Amino acid sequence: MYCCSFSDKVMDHFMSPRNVGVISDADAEGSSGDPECGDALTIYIKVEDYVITDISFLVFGCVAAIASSSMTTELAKGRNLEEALQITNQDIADALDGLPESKMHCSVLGADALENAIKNYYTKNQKK
Amino acid sequence: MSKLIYLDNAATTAVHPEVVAEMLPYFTEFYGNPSSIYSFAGKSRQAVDASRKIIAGALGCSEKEIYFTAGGSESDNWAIKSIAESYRSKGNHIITSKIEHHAVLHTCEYLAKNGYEVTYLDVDGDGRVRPEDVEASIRPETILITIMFANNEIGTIEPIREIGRIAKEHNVLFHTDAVQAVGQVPIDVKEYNIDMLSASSHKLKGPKGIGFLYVRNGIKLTSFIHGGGQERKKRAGTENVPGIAGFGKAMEIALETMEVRAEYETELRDHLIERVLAEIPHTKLNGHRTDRLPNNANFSFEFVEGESVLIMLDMQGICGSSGSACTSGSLDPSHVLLAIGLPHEKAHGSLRLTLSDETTREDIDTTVDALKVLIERLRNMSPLYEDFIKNNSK
Amino acid sequence: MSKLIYLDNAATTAVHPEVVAEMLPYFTEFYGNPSSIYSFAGKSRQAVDASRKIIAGALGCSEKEIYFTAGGSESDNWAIKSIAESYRSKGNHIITSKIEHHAVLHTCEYLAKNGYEVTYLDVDGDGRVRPEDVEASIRPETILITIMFANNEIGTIEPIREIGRIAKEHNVLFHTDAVQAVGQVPIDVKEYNIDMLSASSHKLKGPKGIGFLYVRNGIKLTSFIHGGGQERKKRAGTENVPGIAGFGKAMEIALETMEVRAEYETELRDHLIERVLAEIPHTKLNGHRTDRLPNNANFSFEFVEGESVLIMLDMQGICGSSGSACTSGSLDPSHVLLAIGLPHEKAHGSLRLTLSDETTREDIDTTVDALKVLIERLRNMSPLYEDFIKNNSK
Ligand SMILES: Cc1ncc(COP(=O)(O)O)c(C=O)c1O
Ligand SMILES: Cc1ncc(COP(=O)(O)O)c(C=O)c1O
Ligand code: FES
Ligand code: FES
Repeated sequence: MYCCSFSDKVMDHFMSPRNVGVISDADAEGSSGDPECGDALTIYIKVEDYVITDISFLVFGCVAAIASSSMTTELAKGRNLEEALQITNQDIADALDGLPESKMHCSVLGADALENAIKNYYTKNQKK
Repeated sequence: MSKLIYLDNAATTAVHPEVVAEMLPYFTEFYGNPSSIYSFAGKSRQAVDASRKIIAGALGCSEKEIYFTAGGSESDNWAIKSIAESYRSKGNHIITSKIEHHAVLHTCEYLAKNGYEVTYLDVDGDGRVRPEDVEASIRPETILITIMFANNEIGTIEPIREIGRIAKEHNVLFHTDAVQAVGQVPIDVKEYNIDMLSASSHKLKGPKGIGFLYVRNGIKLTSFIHGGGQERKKRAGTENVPGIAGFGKAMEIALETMEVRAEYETELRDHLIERVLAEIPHTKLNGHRTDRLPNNANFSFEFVEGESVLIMLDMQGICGSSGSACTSGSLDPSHVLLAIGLPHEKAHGSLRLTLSDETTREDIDTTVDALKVLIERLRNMSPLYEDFIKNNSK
Repeated sequence: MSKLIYLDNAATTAVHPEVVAEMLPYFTEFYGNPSSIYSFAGKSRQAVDASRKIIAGALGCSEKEIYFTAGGSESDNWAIKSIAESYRSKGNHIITSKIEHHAVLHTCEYLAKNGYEVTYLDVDGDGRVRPEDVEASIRPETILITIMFANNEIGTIEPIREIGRIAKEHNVLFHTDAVQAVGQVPIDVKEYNIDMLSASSHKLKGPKGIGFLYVRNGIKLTSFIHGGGQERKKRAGTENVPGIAGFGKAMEIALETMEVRAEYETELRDHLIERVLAEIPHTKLNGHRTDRLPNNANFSFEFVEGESVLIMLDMQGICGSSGSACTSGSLDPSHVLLAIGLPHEKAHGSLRLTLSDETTREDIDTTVDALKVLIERLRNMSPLYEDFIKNNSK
């Protein structure tokens, strides 16, 4: 993939990703990807009253993967869980002013990890 | 942006100013077609002859054994397809390695679909083909061994002399893709028993779009491009006169400077390797430590992904590569790195830096300093690194 | 020697100074490999894209339908071999003409040795393929019609529109070698129903060693050079960036100037033809009188031999050709002249003069004056002429 095929927003989120790191007392986490294939993402969330009050991520992956992970956390922050579940990879790509055709799948990583984190939250809290 | 630091000389090189000067007259002044019979065209013909002479001299072969092509890929395709076709009655088996350039591998795969059998040899952890493996794979129906002179990704130089000897003893033809080696290391085709050799001008400060195939006298060569009588009727098409003249000049310069250059680049490369291995933890050098091209360093940084490293370097005006240029943009990890035994996720985190004699020590130090910071940044956001730290602190 | 009078623009052209200027930055400044991912290489990629866009615009096709090659011969070989391979299950019959360039003829001969059947159509006395012959030769197993756009020796323009229509009606693919026509006459591949078209840069003031093949979307194309992913994985090899940039510029200039140039050259050519036919007896114009390339004149002078004419012209600084450049140096009379019905001895006495827009009226007059004298000299020493005079005076 060529650097010039990325939007300024993608490059911005790649060079200065938001919400990087681990939330040590996270209420839930969710992962997606496979290091074998060159990508892996974990998203951590803190939830209060079904609203995502804090969110962070760790990612191993390409430019698009890093930028879309960062954007995923930006989109999800402050949303209630049901709204956050609605976030699609297309939303993520759109928020980044688009991704090159061959990099669209990288944004799926973000949507999947977020969904997994939320589902894990539900499972944990149902059990209680 | 500050000065460009170009560390991707294995992908392509800047054309040497003297090479451009050599080419220029053939565009607008002596533009005649070398096949024309009037004296004006003699200038063009002489340029082609002179270049061929320089190149033959460089390889220790005769001028009649050099055929100009449009580049390394064409040379590889021609060599392999030609032997396959000409020697079909003798056999249908070809021996190659798992770390060849795609120009060789994809040609072999094409032949494999058309009734040929191909053995892809494994390499050792340093990326070297074992001569004994070559010998053991030879069958009565083997018609060609094609093993590259030096690998384009990890820089490892193959045991060409031994393979040449084995090929000769068993009366099998031996082709080598020397695209990365020509102009970098001394090559004598007779001494090494090389029957065919591919080269490409743009890897040694010559122009793009011109290469050659050396074919030992006596080998049955089919023509790859049919048509006019150029290149002794074997490769039709009006000669790329400026390209050929430029390639000759580039070869001349490469030969003259080879020793000094190799020494300079080796020292700089070793400085790069030492600093990176010492200052960036969880890093591995790929390829043989010493039997490697003077200008090649290839690293795997654990827990990070290569494209991100490249783009971050790019943001600082540093040009490197992960895998070979032709395959970047694909998500498959390099076949070369997998062949030397790297697991997938490590293969994904590789970086190739290839120097030239214009590279300065300062360039290298700037690059290492930048790498240290950005690898740390990427690791700090990597779940793989996080896991590793967790597991190690237990 | 006085000023060079170059009248062999069908063999090759001087590169336009603006084309050289366009190429230069890509040798030493923006030398990156277009496949590399860093921003520096973006300049090279843009140059390739821009050139492809100009060329696609010139032909009325999409950019994805243009594949860069190393020249006209490669394009011809690729087109024909690819169709032969891809459509083998449909059939094995190819239709071409007797006056094609050797890049087409020898490729067809190669295929004929490998299980294909080839029909070589006759042409009329002006060198034109008869569309009804094309139609009559189509069989159920016909997979390809390949007829050149304009002939390189005698300049005749073929009835491409009619052939395109016939090919389409019969659902047979149509390739045209337009190496002599591109940049000289308007071509719209969609309007003419052309499925594949070959071109070469050095015939239109671009550099040597670069060409393209247009391939209509939807046609099954095999790759001619296997390897890296360049040219949508169909033609491997690091792109000849300066060559491609130069070709684009040459095409742009050719398009802009086409109308004015054609008018100028046609007038000059007609002046040449008129003077030669009027002032040198026993001379014939070869090729169609009006349906010919604006810059081509081809004469047969009875009782003399072409090589001698050429060398005498050369002594006066005038560059012409007899037969095509690729075959000159061979003693066989041109297959094209034989195909239009010239007897061997007349075919031997042919001269091709091809103009450019730099050619002046003075150049033409100087050439005709020189020709008059030298043809007379050669005739005066020719036994054929002696016989003729004797027989006529009886
Ligand atoms: C009609 C025609 N076809 C093909 C070619 C071959 O082109 P190139 O020499 O660029 O390979 C030529 C020129 O020599 C030609 O005139
Ligand atoms: C080892 C090797 N072989 C072949 C090639 C192909 O050469 P070219 O791009 O000039 O066709 C390359 C360079 O890309 C190479 O490194
Ligand atoms: S995350 Fe796999 S390519 Fe982008
Ligand atoms: S006399 Fe010289 S070629 Fe026939």
